[in-house]
Amino acid sequence: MDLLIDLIQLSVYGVVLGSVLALGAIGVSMIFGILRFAHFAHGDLMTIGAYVGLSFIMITDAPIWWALPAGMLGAALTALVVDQAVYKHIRRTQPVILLISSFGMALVLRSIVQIVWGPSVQSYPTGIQRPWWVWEIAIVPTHIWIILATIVIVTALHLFLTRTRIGKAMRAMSDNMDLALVTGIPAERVVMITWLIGGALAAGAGVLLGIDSRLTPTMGWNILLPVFAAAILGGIGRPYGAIAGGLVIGLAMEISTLFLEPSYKPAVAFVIMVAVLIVRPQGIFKGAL
Amino acid sequence: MELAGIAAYLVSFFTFVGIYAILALGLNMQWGFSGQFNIGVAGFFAVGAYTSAILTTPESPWHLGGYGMPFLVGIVGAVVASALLGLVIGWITARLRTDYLAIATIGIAETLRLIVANERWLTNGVRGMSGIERPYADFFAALGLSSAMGSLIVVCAFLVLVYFLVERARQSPWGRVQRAIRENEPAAEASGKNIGRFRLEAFVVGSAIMGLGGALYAHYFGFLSPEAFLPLYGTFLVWVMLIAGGSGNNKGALLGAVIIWAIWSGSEFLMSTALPEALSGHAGPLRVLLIGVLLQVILIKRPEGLLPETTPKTVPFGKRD
Amino acid sequence: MIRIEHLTKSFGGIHAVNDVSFEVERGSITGLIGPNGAGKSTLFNMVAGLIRPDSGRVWLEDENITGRRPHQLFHRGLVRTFQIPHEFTRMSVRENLMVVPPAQSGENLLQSWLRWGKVRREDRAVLEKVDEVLDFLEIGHVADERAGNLSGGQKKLLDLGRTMMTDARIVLLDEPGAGVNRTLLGKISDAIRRLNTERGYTFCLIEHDMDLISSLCHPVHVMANGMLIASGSMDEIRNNEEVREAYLGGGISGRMGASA
Amino acid sequence: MKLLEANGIYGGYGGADILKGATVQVDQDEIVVIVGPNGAGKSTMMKAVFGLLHVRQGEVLYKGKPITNGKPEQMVRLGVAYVPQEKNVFPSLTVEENLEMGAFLIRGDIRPRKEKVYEVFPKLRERRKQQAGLMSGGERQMVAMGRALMIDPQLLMLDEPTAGLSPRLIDETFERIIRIRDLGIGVLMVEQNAKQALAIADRGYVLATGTNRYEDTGPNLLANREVAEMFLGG
Repeated sequence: MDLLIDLIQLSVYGVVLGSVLALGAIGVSMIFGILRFAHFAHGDLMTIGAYVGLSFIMITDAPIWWALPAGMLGAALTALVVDQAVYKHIRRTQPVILLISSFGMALVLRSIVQIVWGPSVQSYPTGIQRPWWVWEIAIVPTHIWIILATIVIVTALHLFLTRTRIGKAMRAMSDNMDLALVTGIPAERVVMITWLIGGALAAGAGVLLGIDSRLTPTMGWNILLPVFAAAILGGIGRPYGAIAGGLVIGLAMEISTLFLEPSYKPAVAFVIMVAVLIVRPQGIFKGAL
Repeated sequence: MELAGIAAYLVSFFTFVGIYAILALGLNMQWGFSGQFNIGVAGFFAVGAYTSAILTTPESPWHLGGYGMPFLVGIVGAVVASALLGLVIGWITARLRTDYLAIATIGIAETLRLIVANERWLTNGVRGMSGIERPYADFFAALGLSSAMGSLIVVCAFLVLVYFLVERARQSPWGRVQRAIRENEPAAEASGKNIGRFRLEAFVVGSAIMGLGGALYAHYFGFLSPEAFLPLYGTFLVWVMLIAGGSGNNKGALLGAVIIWAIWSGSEFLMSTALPEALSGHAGPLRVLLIGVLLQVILIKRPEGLLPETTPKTVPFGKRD
Repeated sequence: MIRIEHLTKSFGGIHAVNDVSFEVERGSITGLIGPNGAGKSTLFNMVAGLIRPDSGRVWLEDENITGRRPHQLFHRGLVRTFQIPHEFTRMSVRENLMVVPPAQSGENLLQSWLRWGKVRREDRAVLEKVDEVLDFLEIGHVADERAGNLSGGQKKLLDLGRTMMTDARIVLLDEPGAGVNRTLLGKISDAIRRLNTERGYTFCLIEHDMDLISSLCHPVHVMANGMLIASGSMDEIRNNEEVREAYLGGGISGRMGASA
Repeated sequence: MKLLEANGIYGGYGGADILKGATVQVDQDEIVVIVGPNGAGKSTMMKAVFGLLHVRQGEVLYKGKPITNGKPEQMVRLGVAYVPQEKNVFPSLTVEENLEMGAFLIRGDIRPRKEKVYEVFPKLRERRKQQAGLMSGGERQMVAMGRALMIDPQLLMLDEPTAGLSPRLIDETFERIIRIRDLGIGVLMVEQNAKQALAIADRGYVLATGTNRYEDTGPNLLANREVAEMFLGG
């Protein structure tokens, strides 16, 4: 009985973590779909988003949830600047050069975070969280809000991709870059918008993660591996798969704490990812942008 | 600074350069020759370092050990352990495309770091392993040399050996096949080459060399903790060295190690003296920023590095007109 | 020498190759022609071990080689070239050829480290062979050039040169004349003929250039819609009404499948 | 003034030139077909005209204005639409979305344009919510041509529009191309089904090894014994 309660309790945590991972993985997947490389600085974009959001509510004294749009804007602009300053110039070379560059960019972003906000641990003023008890399961209000925020962001993204001209153009580019070019779709503009959205989603993940736990300069890097695992599980380049991937990885990571040290959570994500790569190098879920 | 201080600094400087040059040569084997993307260098580095440390240290209540093996056994153990790790990873990732290999290697490196940090029975966790000796110190003392100087000589000796092996590998038919596979896989396969075998060999040998670098580091530094194997030190600097120097070119790997380590350690000195007070607390991140930006500049302006890859002198006699 | 038996391959329900059988005789230059999408390349790729057939067999002498990987076929004496030349881009022309010879002891890393003298001796022998091949193909003047900088026709010659670096005597040529100018085309077809008559090579080639086919190949097999529709000498083929229809289009139904 | 002129074009994919002085001209209201053996440079010529390939020498004129080595986007703005040979639809997008992508550069209401395409291809209206990737080859070809028509082009360039289609669908496709021409659109296409294509063509070019060999009206080329020989050599 206790085990069952533990399991349900951990599942709740798993869905919360999975929401955060999904937001990150969608961005990774979208960037891969259009630019064809694994973006290693994605975790650090999350970190930037979390800190910008925190600064915004600290400075303006706004309610905590205002951190979400503020952080998303900050990270979206950061991603755009990084792309225009660096990635743009090496986009025509091999994708692997972009991979190396983004690995370096991860460290650049992290050191900027350390310089601007300092190395110490910070946290969002969530106040005292009094959990609601459902049966013997504790449900913390912020967790509900995190899941709701994720649903809102994902729905907005879905509407953007399926209803707007530019969203459809993004899907078209990820389908077939050459055809998009001869159709007259302005590739550079679509790439810029991809970075804005990818950055915003990363920040969404970062702020929610920051609200759920604490902020450190390495928070994004530490969660990058599970994010990649979620993106690969969902079939990299396929954002809707990334949502499912995020939930599976999130649940697996939390439930693993029943029998493993919690610090091994990222390793659990990694093991699942390797298993997926061995069995199905294309990822598990089928779908498309 | 006094002369003796400068001399001591230079000894330590070149010892680090030597260790990093060994790592860069190992990476060159994997990336430069064979085109395999490993950003988990820190993992192989760590396995080598801890293996040698555990094999050679006297008994300690804090971690596995007490075998008290000789130095060379530690080195061999480190090489074998990291080669085995390379074998397993290379075998798993053989069929994967570059991006997945990158993610998988960083995953294994981070997982190893978690193990090192958490399995205290094995490594004493974050408190680290201390008291790793320089078993060659007595020998050099007998020659009237300091143990630091001894470390430099030992590291240089291994560096010469590694350079010799890697450069010969590059010039050999084996290296030729590696480059052929990197350039055009279907054509290499149509030329009868077993691509899987060659790939794996380059990955394993590269991993073994990284393990050797780890072991030398352990004995020189005398203390190991998970901190040393953060991706920044263990992987990122090595990559910047190879890219800056010129991947595919072993001399480039050496040159990159010297230049980047000079910038890296020089920036520490510079920032400790020249930084305005308001920023003095940020010297660490500023240095990382500097190297990170440097990498971007190299990738944009000179992606083939300072010394681009050259064609090995395959012609021992000149029949050409 | 090569016997193809009832090879069949479908992609997404469409028969790219449909029950094709024929034989490549020892010492022949066998041509394979047909309109785009006839299934020639698919057939080729099945023989060369890049695509697994749905059914049917490929025999080399008396050995069943169906589904063998290209590097395994190589060691049984069967090599191929590519429609688009596959050079080792950033390696010199000379190195491109030096890669090929099998069983170089220096391909073993330990041998390279420990027995450098032997490795170098072998390399010298390989080099002599390389120079001979370069002379034969008359591309010695670009020996130190990066292969990526060669013209399309020179790359085709280099591709042919790679097959000459082996002991293989059966060569599959995928459109040796595609995108090559007249002068070089003459050189290529000359090289093929000389390899055939002077050195006993057996060739099977796909080609669209009818001049090349009619001057070199006997017999010629014609494919359309994934099926073999005619075989014989070039003259017989030329007077075959079905072939004429297939090439000019219109008459043949269900012209579907993978493009050539 | 010709709608499109590409005169004495030299170019290729790096390395040696594939096109060696080829020339193609198209008027309004005419179907122009390029035929010739494989490797003759037919598709290469289309790409060179559309700015997908570097033209090393020669000039491309649109309504008398030079557009040599223009960007594809620029060509679309001028009213030139191009349908590549393979992979010419966005598979994960619906039919309707594919059409909308065709009109990406058009400001304002695109519904009348969609209606116009649905009139030419009524089947697409029925299938407008279907993913293009799940459609048959013939239907995909309709989507691709419909997508190109969305810019209301004055010139439509088709690279082997009947490749991989069954004879019945080939006939249908050619009929549709005639209807498109009758809308006042110039059509330039490359075809392997030379006989049928020449039969509907107003003019035709025979290309071989990157240069023009023959140029005449479609029926005349069809009747030309030498042209027929070219496909079988000799």
